[in-house]
Formats: sequence, structure tokens, C-alpha cells
Amino acid sequence: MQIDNYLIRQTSLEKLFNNLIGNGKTVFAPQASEKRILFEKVKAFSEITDNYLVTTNAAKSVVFPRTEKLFSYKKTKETTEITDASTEAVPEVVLWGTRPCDAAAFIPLTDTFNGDYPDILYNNRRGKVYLLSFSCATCDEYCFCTSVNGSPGNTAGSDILFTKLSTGDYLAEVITEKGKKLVAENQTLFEAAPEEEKEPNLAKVKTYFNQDEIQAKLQNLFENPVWDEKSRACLGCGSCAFVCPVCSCFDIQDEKHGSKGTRLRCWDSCGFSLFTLHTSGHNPRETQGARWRQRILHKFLYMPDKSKVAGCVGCGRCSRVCPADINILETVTSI
Amino acid sequence: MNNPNIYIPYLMRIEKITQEAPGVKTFRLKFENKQEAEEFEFKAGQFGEYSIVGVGESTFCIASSPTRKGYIECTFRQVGRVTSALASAEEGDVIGFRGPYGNTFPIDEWKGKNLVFIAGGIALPPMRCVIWNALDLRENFEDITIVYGARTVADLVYKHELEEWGNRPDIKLVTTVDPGGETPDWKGEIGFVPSVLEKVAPSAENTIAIVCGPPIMIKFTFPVLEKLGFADHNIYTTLENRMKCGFGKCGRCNVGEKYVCIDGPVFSGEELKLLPAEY
Amino acid sequence: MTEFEPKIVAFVCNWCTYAGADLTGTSRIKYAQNVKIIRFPCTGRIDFMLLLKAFGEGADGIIVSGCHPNDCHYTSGNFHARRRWIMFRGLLDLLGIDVRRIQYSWVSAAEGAKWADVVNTTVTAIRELGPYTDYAKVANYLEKEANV
Amino acid sequence: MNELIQKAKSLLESDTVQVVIGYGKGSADKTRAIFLTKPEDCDQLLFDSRCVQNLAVYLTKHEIKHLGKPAIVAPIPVLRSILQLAVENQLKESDLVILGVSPESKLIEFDSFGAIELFLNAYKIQIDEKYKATIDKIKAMPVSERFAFWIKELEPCFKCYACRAACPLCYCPKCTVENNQPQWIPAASHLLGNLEWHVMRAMHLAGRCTDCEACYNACPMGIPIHLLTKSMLQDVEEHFGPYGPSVGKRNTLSSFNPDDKESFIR
Amino acid sequence: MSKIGVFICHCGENISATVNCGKVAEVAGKLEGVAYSTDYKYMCSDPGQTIIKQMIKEKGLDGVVVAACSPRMHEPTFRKACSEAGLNPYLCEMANLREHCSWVHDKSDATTQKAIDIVRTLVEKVKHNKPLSTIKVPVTKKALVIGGGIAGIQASLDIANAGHQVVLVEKEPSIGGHMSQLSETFPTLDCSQCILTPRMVEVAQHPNITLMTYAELEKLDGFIGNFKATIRKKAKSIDEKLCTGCGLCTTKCPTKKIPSEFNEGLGFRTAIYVPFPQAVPNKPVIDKLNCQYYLKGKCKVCEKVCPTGAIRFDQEDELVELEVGAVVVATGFNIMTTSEFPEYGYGKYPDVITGLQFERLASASGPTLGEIRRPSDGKIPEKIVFIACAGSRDPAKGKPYCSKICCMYTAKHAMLYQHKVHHGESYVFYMDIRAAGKNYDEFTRRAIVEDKVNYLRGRVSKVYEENGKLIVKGVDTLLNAKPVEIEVDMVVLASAGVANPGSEELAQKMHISYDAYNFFSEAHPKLKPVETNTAGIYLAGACQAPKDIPETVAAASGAAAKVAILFSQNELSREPVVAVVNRSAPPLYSTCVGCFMCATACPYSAIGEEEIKDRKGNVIKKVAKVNPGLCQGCGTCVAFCRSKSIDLDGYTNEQMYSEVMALLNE
Repeated sequence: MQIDNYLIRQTSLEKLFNNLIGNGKTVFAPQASEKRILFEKVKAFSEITDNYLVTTNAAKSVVFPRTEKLFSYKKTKETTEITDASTEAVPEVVLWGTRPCDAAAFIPLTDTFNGDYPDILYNNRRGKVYLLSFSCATCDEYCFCTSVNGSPGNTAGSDILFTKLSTGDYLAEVITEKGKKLVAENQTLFEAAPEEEKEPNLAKVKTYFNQDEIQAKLQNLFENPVWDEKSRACLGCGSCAFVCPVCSCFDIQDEKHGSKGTRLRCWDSCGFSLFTLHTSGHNPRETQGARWRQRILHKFLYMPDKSKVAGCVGCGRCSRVCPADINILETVTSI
Repeated sequence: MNNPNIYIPYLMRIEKITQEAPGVKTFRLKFENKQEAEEFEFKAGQFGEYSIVGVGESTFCIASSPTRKGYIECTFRQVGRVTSALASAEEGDVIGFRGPYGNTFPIDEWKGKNLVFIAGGIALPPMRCVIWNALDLRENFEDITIVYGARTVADLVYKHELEEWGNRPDIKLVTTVDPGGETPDWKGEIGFVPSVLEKVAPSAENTIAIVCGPPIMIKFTFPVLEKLGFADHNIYTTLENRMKCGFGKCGRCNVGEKYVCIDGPVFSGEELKLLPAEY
Repeated sequence: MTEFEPKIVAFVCNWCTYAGADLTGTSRIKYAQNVKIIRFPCTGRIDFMLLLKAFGEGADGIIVSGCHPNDCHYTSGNFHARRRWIMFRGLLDLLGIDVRRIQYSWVSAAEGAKWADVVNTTVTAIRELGPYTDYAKVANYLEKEANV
Repeated sequence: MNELIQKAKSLLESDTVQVVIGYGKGSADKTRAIFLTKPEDCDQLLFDSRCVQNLAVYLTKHEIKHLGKPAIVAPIPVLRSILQLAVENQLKESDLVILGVSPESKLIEFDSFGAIELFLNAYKIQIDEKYKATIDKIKAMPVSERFAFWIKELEPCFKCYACRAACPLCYCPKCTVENNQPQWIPAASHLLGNLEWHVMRAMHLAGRCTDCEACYNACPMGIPIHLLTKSMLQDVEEHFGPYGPSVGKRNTLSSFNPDDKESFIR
Repeated sequence: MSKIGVFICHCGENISATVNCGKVAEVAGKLEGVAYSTDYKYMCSDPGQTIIKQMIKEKGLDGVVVAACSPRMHEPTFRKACSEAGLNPYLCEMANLREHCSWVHDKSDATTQKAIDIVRTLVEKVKHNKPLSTIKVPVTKKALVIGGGIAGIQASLDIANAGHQVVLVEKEPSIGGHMSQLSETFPTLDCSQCILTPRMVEVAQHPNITLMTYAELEKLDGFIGNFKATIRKKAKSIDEKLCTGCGLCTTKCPTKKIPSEFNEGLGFRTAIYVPFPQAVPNKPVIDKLNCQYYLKGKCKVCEKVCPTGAIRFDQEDELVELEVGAVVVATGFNIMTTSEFPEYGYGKYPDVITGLQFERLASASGPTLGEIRRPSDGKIPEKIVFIACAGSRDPAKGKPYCSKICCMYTAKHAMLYQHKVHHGESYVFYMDIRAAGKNYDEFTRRAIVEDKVNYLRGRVSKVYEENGKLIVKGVDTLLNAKPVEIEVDMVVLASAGVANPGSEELAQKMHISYDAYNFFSEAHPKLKPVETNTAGIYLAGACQAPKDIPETVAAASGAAAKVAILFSQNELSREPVVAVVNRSAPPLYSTCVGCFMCATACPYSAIGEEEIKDRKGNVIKKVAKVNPGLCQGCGTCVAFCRSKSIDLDGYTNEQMYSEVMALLNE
């Protein structure tokens, strides 16, 4: 689809925000607190921070909540009544302030939740999300989007991508139908495209490797000491998976209160030792090394093999939060 | 019901409960909803998610044959929370079922061939489905041999059916128990499945071998089959990794690139050799 | 509007308070219906998680009661329990879980009247505090929020 | 520092230990746990104020045990954890070599747990005044407000269990949260599940926690869960006297004093 | 799920007067898992029980809830009924609708609702009940008695006379204990040795009693009915089989100036010695710490003179393992060394002595042959002061408790003194006279009235020497706290009774508890005075607290009766409410991680270690293991276990959790 370019004034951003709220949309945007920056529901433009590299958490919870009701039930001695936990009625959500890597992550995520078994709970939510991303002007040593076919100004996944220009105003690239709809609803705020080039305003993210090459190399790397070596310090927590914008492993859990209850889907992580444990006591992935291998291979080999899209967008969140400082980039580049 | 929400189970009423062995039960399940019953189809080798609402779901294969319409059966051992809750269910209770999931045994391709079924312990159920399927289409196949072993005589499941198969002239049934697991009046073999198989030595000529059992049994059975001249592509088995969703999303049943729930659970020997040892 | 009837769970030991509550019955001393008893062998057996679970399932108040110090049928179960409650209470208080809603008491097998008094004063106190809506909001969060 | 490197080298050279667990350079300006199995790698060892991860957590991990007998670089928080692990029968003196590091970055060798205890007598666990003030501030809030404060703090918790994984004293192979018969703590991460998990975690550390702050450092969401354990440490001191791990002594909650005082039991 | 039967009892009108029983039965019938529900006028009556039994059979019930009175009343009744109908009795629970509901509430819907809630809760519990069977423990019918004083002697004789084997272990070379040291006994003034010696001989000759003197408990493992005791028999350096007890060696031994323990240091003994003439066994031992041969390698005089060649210098300590079913602890007490009270001058002035020393002075077999002569110069004291409560009832410097026997023996001492030194003057400083006991008060009265002993109510602040006399400074509180000063020849301190040194260690060896003063603790201060909290271990006498002789003998007989009761059964049946450590599939084997904090919390030391081995026999890990013989089922360990690896049968985590859930949710 043709990308339409516009200029949006710095001062118009707030108006755009207010219009979105005014139209009954729920807006999630980065909010800063002492030790973290999170995508949170915001009511006023002033609550939003623009001083962030990436948020601590990923935006995925908007479409894949960390705990989601699948259905509820009521049981009597004779009958079982199941009530679908439909997501049809979820409100429209604007994700404001996603980075290009965040937006790109929605592509593999949507892949996972479709295929032969489309997940309507996910799809309903995804259908109501508008992704208003902001290009990256800065990066750090954990960023490697350019190594996984992304870039600090990548438009893939976003509905509109804003890039701050030297004037303080923004280039708005309108990528999708949804984006165009938003522009149409706020026509007065979008002006003719600026002259200024986008590229100089983007961060320079070093390219460490090439996704396709890595994919090829990983084909024959199942048995390799690198997995144990690089995961030795791994504590077996799930922080990497939970902050990852692509990771979507989940568990299904029931909660019961007397004769009523719910079945829930909740986040899970391949890093947990119990993830694959059989009731018999057998565990196909016995060590943290095997689990780390699964994480890497899943993202850089299995997913691209299956659906042509890598399972990593190079945001670097997992490495930033890892309590044992295990660095995904380090593992991948050491291969 | 055909609910677009893929997580919503069918409601099925337990029609009959059979105690197969200590801690092992078979449920015969019937759809609560007539329309669902009519629309439901599955093939040999497929599995489902059985659940008690409020407790959770558990994965087992469908143990009845697709040729027997109107109901499905499952056989399970009581080990964890869900299987314990299932085990305490009574006839007439309603449980949940999602499925069928996974691939199937290519039974149509086996027309005109000999079949050897090799199973150990609680792994007979996935086999039972395909055995009955083959028996119900008996004329499609040549010789049928079943080698089945368990730890003890008490642990053999489907005892009544074993008796029935044993009495049929068109099946060769060999049952065995581990040394020490026999009773005084045990008439079958004594020994582990792989060695009994070696003794029975079915011809590999025009024969398909279907193997189901605990990892240790599989590990020792494959070399025997190889020795007997079975080509990898004529051997089939099923894998039982831990699963939650059953349709390739929850992420825990990967064996390498394959999802056991959608790419399996049925794998040929040929495919299995390409998989990393992650099962 | 009908008066608020608090739901109160009593966790009691078999040898002292349960027997004491039996004596309350035998003595036909009346008390409020709001309190229902769960019998444990000893206060030492009472898992702190069960108290939390009770709040999670909608209890407005809790009574924990066992043998007086030195009277434990098992000699020291109540001493262990006391330490546990000292620590637990401190933690709950820090977290803002209303410790006024948990009444601890020692009621012996001979203190039928005391049991009635413990129940009645607790019911009155919880009635004054009102339903534990703060906690209920947290407990029912999923019911309301999850799929919206 | 050199002292430490030389010692580590000689331990590996003489095959006294098969692995040295220490701190090395990490990504960005972080340090990280490193596991050295070759003497020539020992030059990677470093120690400075950034080395806050509690390495004692690795002593009970089966992947690390697999490497053989370890020597461990042990600043004071690690020493405390080692001692507590010893109290809880998780470590024997012969299981490891301890390369103690004093607050002056001096290498101190310990030949017994008793020696560690003696050394630690000079470094009693003390709650920082700043934390005391924070705890006091929280305690001063009205109960409803306090509850709201914590619910808000705990809300971002997505139960990655990094707090558990980083804690040297959370070494159970199957944690209560993984116990589903009954399901004590909801597996799901929601307000109630998060609250119950953190109450339980804190209670399980009551009288055991050695105040290393590993849980807080590990939390990707920066939730101040260490305030819970710190406050409980204060409670232990207030009610049961000064606390510090001591081999042969019982833990606070597995012991009692008939004269324990409380004010709330009628 | 499940097939539970619910049986609602009206209890005549006791329940139905305020609870709508029909409604409760109706609602219960609709609960999931309930296969049958009914109400009946008297569930506990024969017809009532018949309904339950019938329904168990007819409906194939796998659980029963009887909603009636308190389980403390009729649980055994209904469990028995279930058992008779073929249902495991532990699948039956009672819902307490009478004591906890109908009797304490007025008739109302709320009362009926509460009854429904209670029933629902118990139904949920029963869903998680498991069939349990009573625990059978075999009983080894042999008792170990530790301590050969009057308590141990009495207990041994009683048990032996009941027809059971007894091993009596005494750490000294002879049995007899403190009682053998006494001169006369209160309140009858009969000669202590005269009444004791026959008992000692009886012990030695009893066919059911094996006597081990000069021996101590080394180790005690096991549990009720099945203890394994290791006894250290200290080397006596003589061959007891050869020794005839002729006594030649003791007369010839060159080391003669060793203070005699028996005489409380007021006399001497040799290095090879028999502690006192009536000792049982009457055979000498060599005191290795004082024997010239052991000290310097030379002497062997005893060996030379022994006519039977019974001396064995190379003898070593021997460890004997015994299997016993019960243990009676009768290790007695000691008296406080009053050197802790410098103001009384004990140890500084030879004529300030303890009560026990006075006993030796007054004893006909003592160093002065029964004459009261003071230790310093052997003169008969003309004036004597007895100080009661020397160390007792003194929280500041001594023991806060009353030593109980001092008032009586002080009166006895004063009386004996007056009887032996007719012109002498005696004074007793006391706080209160505690003479509760049969003929006790009469006895103290007699001392005051007939024997003219001067009782002064007040404490002594100081004893010091001046001009060869002891000056006792005190206060007479009955004379307006007037200071008193008495010049005397001798001072006797009624020093406090204290626990034996080493009793803490002994208690730990046996896993029994002890109080702050190291006296052993009884299982219940009122109802289980001779039991300890470890089943199968009993207490006799003053090892528990200071006791006089009749009390000691009574306790010993009580302990012996408990042993005999235990031994009257071939095996013990125990309620199966015991804790269990879980087992799971390998490689975990158990979720227990072996921190053993449960073991430190267990009041019964019922938790030990178990090594888990793989198929090759390698130890993979150590986990806790509950000894069902020792576990009493309090469940403290269960609430304590972080990984939920221990559970308590009958009150499992699943059961208690389900109860909470069900109570609050419909």
C-alpha cells in the first residue's frame, strides 16, 4: 500500500491525542515512574512521557493480556453452562508511542495467533488497535533492530509512524487503512509533507548480524556447547519472555469459586523449568541451556522457517531486564 | 456449537466408565449437543483436551476408532490434578472436550499391507484407536500382529479386548509382562517388549510397524525393527509432549521446529530421525 | 436496606477452642450466626495462606483461636502459631490488609462463655468496619476487568 | 583484586575446585556472574561496587553443581546467604571454597562456616535508615490508602518470578506456586494472584531473609518488594531479638519462646 | 463427582427446633457430588445408623457426612457404622449442627443457612478424604530405666513385678541415689537406709531386672514400643564375675585421701572403692582419675592382693545396644552448690555446710557415725543455724521456684540436732513454712513446740567468722524487721534442688523437652504428669522437679503403670492422623528440599532424615521423613513447610483449602 506523508506540528500532537480520547478511544502510552516506563492507560496528554528509549514492558498486553478470560462457567449438579468471554466488545485502543520495533512485533504475534486455528479473542483485540509509532532518534548498546530486518524508522506494523524533525515538528507516515482513517478524522492536523529528509533524524543502530545468515547457521546448531555456556548464569525466571514484544507462550489455568469459575489464559515462559515438565517427571528440556536454546532457535530459526518472520525485533528489552545480564545479542553474535 | 472461540470445549456426558487397571480408567463420552455429535469427525491418531471446568485440561488421544460413531473414548492414568478430578467423576457427569487435534496415522496408505502394532503400558490407547480402525476395515489389510506388554498383569489395559483379539483368528496377539510382573496363571510371554518383538520377528516385507510406548521402550524397539529389516518410513509412532492449547500456540510441545500438537503426534521413523532429542 | 451481615470464618484448634465452642453450645449461650468454624488439630496447623484465601473468597473477618500458651495439646503448636501470627500480622499491616479484621484469641475448652464473647465482639467490630470492599475489589478484579 | 585472581587460579590449577563463581564484566556498564573453569580465564574476575548480584543463588542450581566443586567470590551479602544455606542444610563446608571479599575489597579465606559467622559478627544486618523511613511512611498511611499503594505497586508484576529466581534462599525445586493440589496461589498474574504471591514470598522469607536485596535488583518492574522483607526483619528484631544466620541455631519461625510477647491475642 | 451421602440429624428437637433440617437435607442433596441426602430424628440411634449403612451399600457411597452433634461426641460412633457397612471409617466426617449451630442460635433462616454452609463445607472436605488405616506398631516388652535412685528402683521393681524385663542403668557404681545418703526421713524419722536397702537388694536379685551400674545412656533412637538404646558401660577395671566383694583391695589401696562423694566430701575413700558399705552391687570399681596405676603407671597393689585375680587394668568402656519398648527416666536431682552465695560463706568457712552434708553427719553410717560434729575441728556445735530457701524462691540470684523439700528436711535436721545435742540451741531462718502433706505440718510443729527449735521468719543477709565463731546476720520480719545477729558454731544451708548436671544433654539425646531449669517436662502438667511429649518415655521422681520420697515413689509407680499398660498390648493402634512427606516421580523424588526446619519445629522429634537413592544406590538427596510412631498429628510441620512437601492425613492441605473455599462460596 502507498504510504502517505504529512507534516504534523508538535503542538498538534496534543490535539490529536485529545481527539482520539474524545472519540471514545482508549489510549495506552508510555508513562514514566521512578524505576520503569510502562505502556499504561492515559487520560491526559500530559501523562505521556517522550523521554524514553523503549518502554520497560512490551505493548503486547493490549492484544494478549497477561491474564485473559477464555470463558466462564456455572455448574450445578445436573448442568454445566459455559459463557464465552467474547472480546467483540473491547473498545478501540490506540497504542501511542510504540517504537518501530514494537510495531513490527505485532506481525509475528498475529502470525502465531492465526494459522489453522485463528484465535478470535486475539484477532478481535488486534483489529481494534491503532499503532501510532514514533521513530527512534536514540539507541543504546542493546538495540539491534537493524540486524533483524528492522530499523529505527521502520514502518512495518505501524498505522502511522511519526518521526521528529529538526524543527520539532513531525513527519507522519500513514501506512495502513486504519492510519488513513485516523488522518481523515483529524484532517486539519495533518499538513502537507515536509521537505526534510527522514533519515538524518533517525538513530544509527549498528548492524551486528544478518538474520538470514543466522537462520542458516542455526540449522545445524542444535547440539552445541554455546547454549550451556551462554545460559550458565540464567536464573530461570521469565522476565525475558514477559518483556518481549513477540513472546507469546501461554498457560491455560482454571480458577474456581464454588460452583462458578473461569478458564484463563496467562503468560508463560519457556525459561521456566516446569514449562515442559511431564507429570511423569520426564522433562524434554532438562537444563537451562536447553531452554535458552529453545528461546533462541524459536525466534531465529523456527519462526522464520515457518512464517518468514523472525521472532525477534531487536528491541533489546530482554537483555536490559535480565537479572543475570544474559544478552541475547551476545549469544546470537557468538554463533 | 462451532464456537469461533477455539478455547471453548464441547460438553460431553460420561456414558460409561471402565476401570482398566489400577489408576487407569476409560471414559466413553457422548456429546451433550446433538448437532455437535453429528458434525464431529476425527481420524486415528488424533487427540483432544479433556477437562473438568474449574480444575483444568489434560491431553490424551482419542482411544476409540473413528469407525465407531456417536461417541469417543479416552483412557487415562490418574497422576496429576486434572486426571485426579477426572478419575473422581461418575457416570452421568459432564466434562469438557476440545478437539480433535493433530495429524493422523496414514491408514489409507496402508491398504494391502501387513500391520504390526507394538505397544507398552498405558500407550496402548492411541494404538487401540488405530487397531479397531484397521479391524473394522479388516479386508483392507493383510496380516495383523499386535505385541503388547505392561509391567505387570494388572497393568495391562483393555483386558476384555485383549481377550477378544486373542480369540480372533485373523489377528496374531502376543502379550507380555516384565519379569516379575506375571501371575501364576499368566499364559502370555514374560519379557520386555523389544525382546519379545525380536522373538516374534514379524516379517518386514510389505509391513508397517506402529510403535507406542514410554520413551525407554521406543528407544530399544527401533533398533530391533531395524534389525528385522523395517525401513524408517514404514515405522510410525506417536509422541506425547506436554501440551496446553493443542493447536500450536502455547509453545511448549516443540520438538525442534515441529509442534507435536499440529505436526504430530504421529511421526514416521523417518521424520523422527530428523528431530532433535527433545521429547 | 438490610443490615450488613459479615461473613466470618473461624480457624480453631480441636482441643481447646473447638471444645470450648462445644461448651458454648452445651451451655446454650447464644451468639451471632455470622461465624462458621473450621476445625484444625492445632493452631500450629493453620497455614497463613488459608487466612489470605478466606479474604480472597469474600470473608469480611477472621477469627483464629486455640489453646492458651502452655495449654497446647501438642505442647508447643500454639507457640509456633503465635510467632507465625506475630510475623504475619506485621506483614499484613504493612501491606494495608486490615488486621482489625482478624481476631486472634486463646479460648480453652472451659471457656464457653468467652467463645461467645469473642464471636459477638468480633461480629460487632466487623459490622462497624463494614464489608471488606477494598479486598473484594482486588479479588474480583478479573471478573470485571479482564476482557474489557 | 590480584590476590583474588591468583587464588582463583591456584584453586583451579590444583583442581581443588572445578569452577570459580565470580563477577566479571557485563554488558553496558554492568557486571555479571561468570563461571570460570580454566585458570587462564581468571583474569576476567573483578570486584567493585557494581557487583550486587547475590552469587550464592548459583550454589543450589543443578546446572552449576554439575560443573563440580565451586569456589565462590563472596562479599558480605553472599557470605550471609551461604551461612543461611548452611543453617538450612543446603551446603556443607566441604562443598565449596569461599573467597570472601571484605568491604575493603580484601580477600578473606574462610575454612569453616563458624569462621564466617565470627567474621559477620562485625557486620550485623542493619536496615538502612532510608528504608526505615520509607517503611515508616507507608505504615503511617491510613489502612485503605496503604492497601491502595501496594496494589498499585504490585499491579505491574507479571509473575516472571525473577525475585524468586534471584533469591539464594528460594531454592525449592518445586515452589508452592507450582503446587496445584490445591492451587494455593493463582498461577495467573492478576491483582489477587500478585498480592498472594508476594505475601507468601515474604512470609517464606520471614526470619530467613538476609537482606541482600537480590529480589528487588532482579525485578524488571522495579517493584519495592524488598520493603516487605526489610519490614519483617525489623519485626523479627523487635519481637525476637537480634537476628543473623547462625549454624546450629534454629530459624525464627521454627522456634519459639514461651514468653514471646504480642498485644493482639485476647 | 464422588458419591457422598449426607445424613441430617434432628437430635430429637435439639437441632430441628432452630434449624429446618428438611431444608438442609434438600439443599445438600443438590450439591455436586452428593448422591443421597436425608434427615432423621436420631441419626445416632440404631435405626439411624442403619439408614447410613443401608445407603452406603445401596448407593455405593464413597463418602459420608453426618450433620448432627459435635464430632467430639459421636465421630467414633458414625465412623464405626461406616466401617461396618464396608466404607473406610476415615471417609466419614461430621458437621457440627448442634453445639455450633442449633444450640447457639435462635430459630431463623439465617440459622438454617448457617447449617447449610456447615454441611457444604464438610461435603467438600469429604471429597478430599482418603481411606486411612489405623497404624499398628509392635511393642518390645522390655523397659529401660535410667537412674537407680529410689524412683528408678521403684519403677524397675513395679515393671519387673508386672512380669516384664527391665534394664536399670545407674551412672554411679551403686544404686541407691540420694536416698541412700539420708539419715532419717520425714515425717516419720525412720532410718532411710533401713527402708531402702531391702529394695536395692530386691533389684539385684530380681530375675526380670538386669542391673547396669557405672553406666550411662549414650544414644536413644526409635519410638514408642521400638526404642534402640545404646548404653555406655564404663570400665570398672574389675572382672565382676570373679570379684567376690571381699574388700581386701579397698583396704590395701595406697590412695586413701579421696573425698568421698557418698559422704559429700566429709569423709574419704580409696581409689578402688565401694561407695558405701551397703552398695548394690557390692563390688568395687577403680576410679581411674585417682588411681596411681592409671596416673603414673605404677602400683597395682590391688591386683597383687586380689585373691581371685579379678582386677583388669586393660578393661575398656563397653557399648551395649538394647532394644526396649519404653523408657523411664529417673535421673533425680542435685542440690545447688551454694558457693554462688558468697554472703553465706559456703566453701569459705568449713562449718557452713549443705543440708545433704548434714544428712551425712547425722547418719549412723556417716563419717562421724551419727554424731553431729562440725567439720572444722570435730567439736559438737552448741549453737546451730539452719537457713531455708538457700537459692530457692530467689529469682534474682537463685531459682525462682520453691524446692519443696527444704522446709521439711530443715525441720527434720533441727529436730535431729536437738535429739542428738540436747543442750544445743538451733535456729531456723525461713521465708514461709511449706508443710503441705500428710503429717507434715504436725512434724514442723513438733520441731517448734516439742524440740524448741527457734524459727525466725526472715532472711539471712550475711554469715561471717569472728573469733572462731560464725556470726549470722539476718532479719526477723515478725519483729518489725528487727535485725538479728546470732553467734553460732555451725550453719546449715537448705540449698535449692536443681536439675542434674548433664540433664540438658540427656534430654536432647532422648528428644524430650525440658524446662528453663533443665528439669524434664511432663506432657501435660495436670493430666499427663509422668508422660513426656515423646510417647513411650516416662518420668519418675525429681528429674522432673524437686520431689520428696513419697511423691517420688508415687510417680515412679505411676510411670511403671504406664509402662505396664503399654506392655499389655502386643501392638499399638494409633489414629492415622500423622504427617507424611510426599514422594514424586524422579528426578525429583520428593518436593522436599531437605531444609529440616520441620524437624526443628516438631514438638515430638518425629521427623528424621531419609536418603533418597537412585537405582545404583547413590544418594541423590536427603529428605525429611516422618516417623508415624512418634508423630502425634499436630500439623505444625505442615503449616511450616514452604514447598508444601509435608501433609497431614485427616487434615490435608486439599481438605483444609476446600473447606475454606466451600465455606465462603456456594
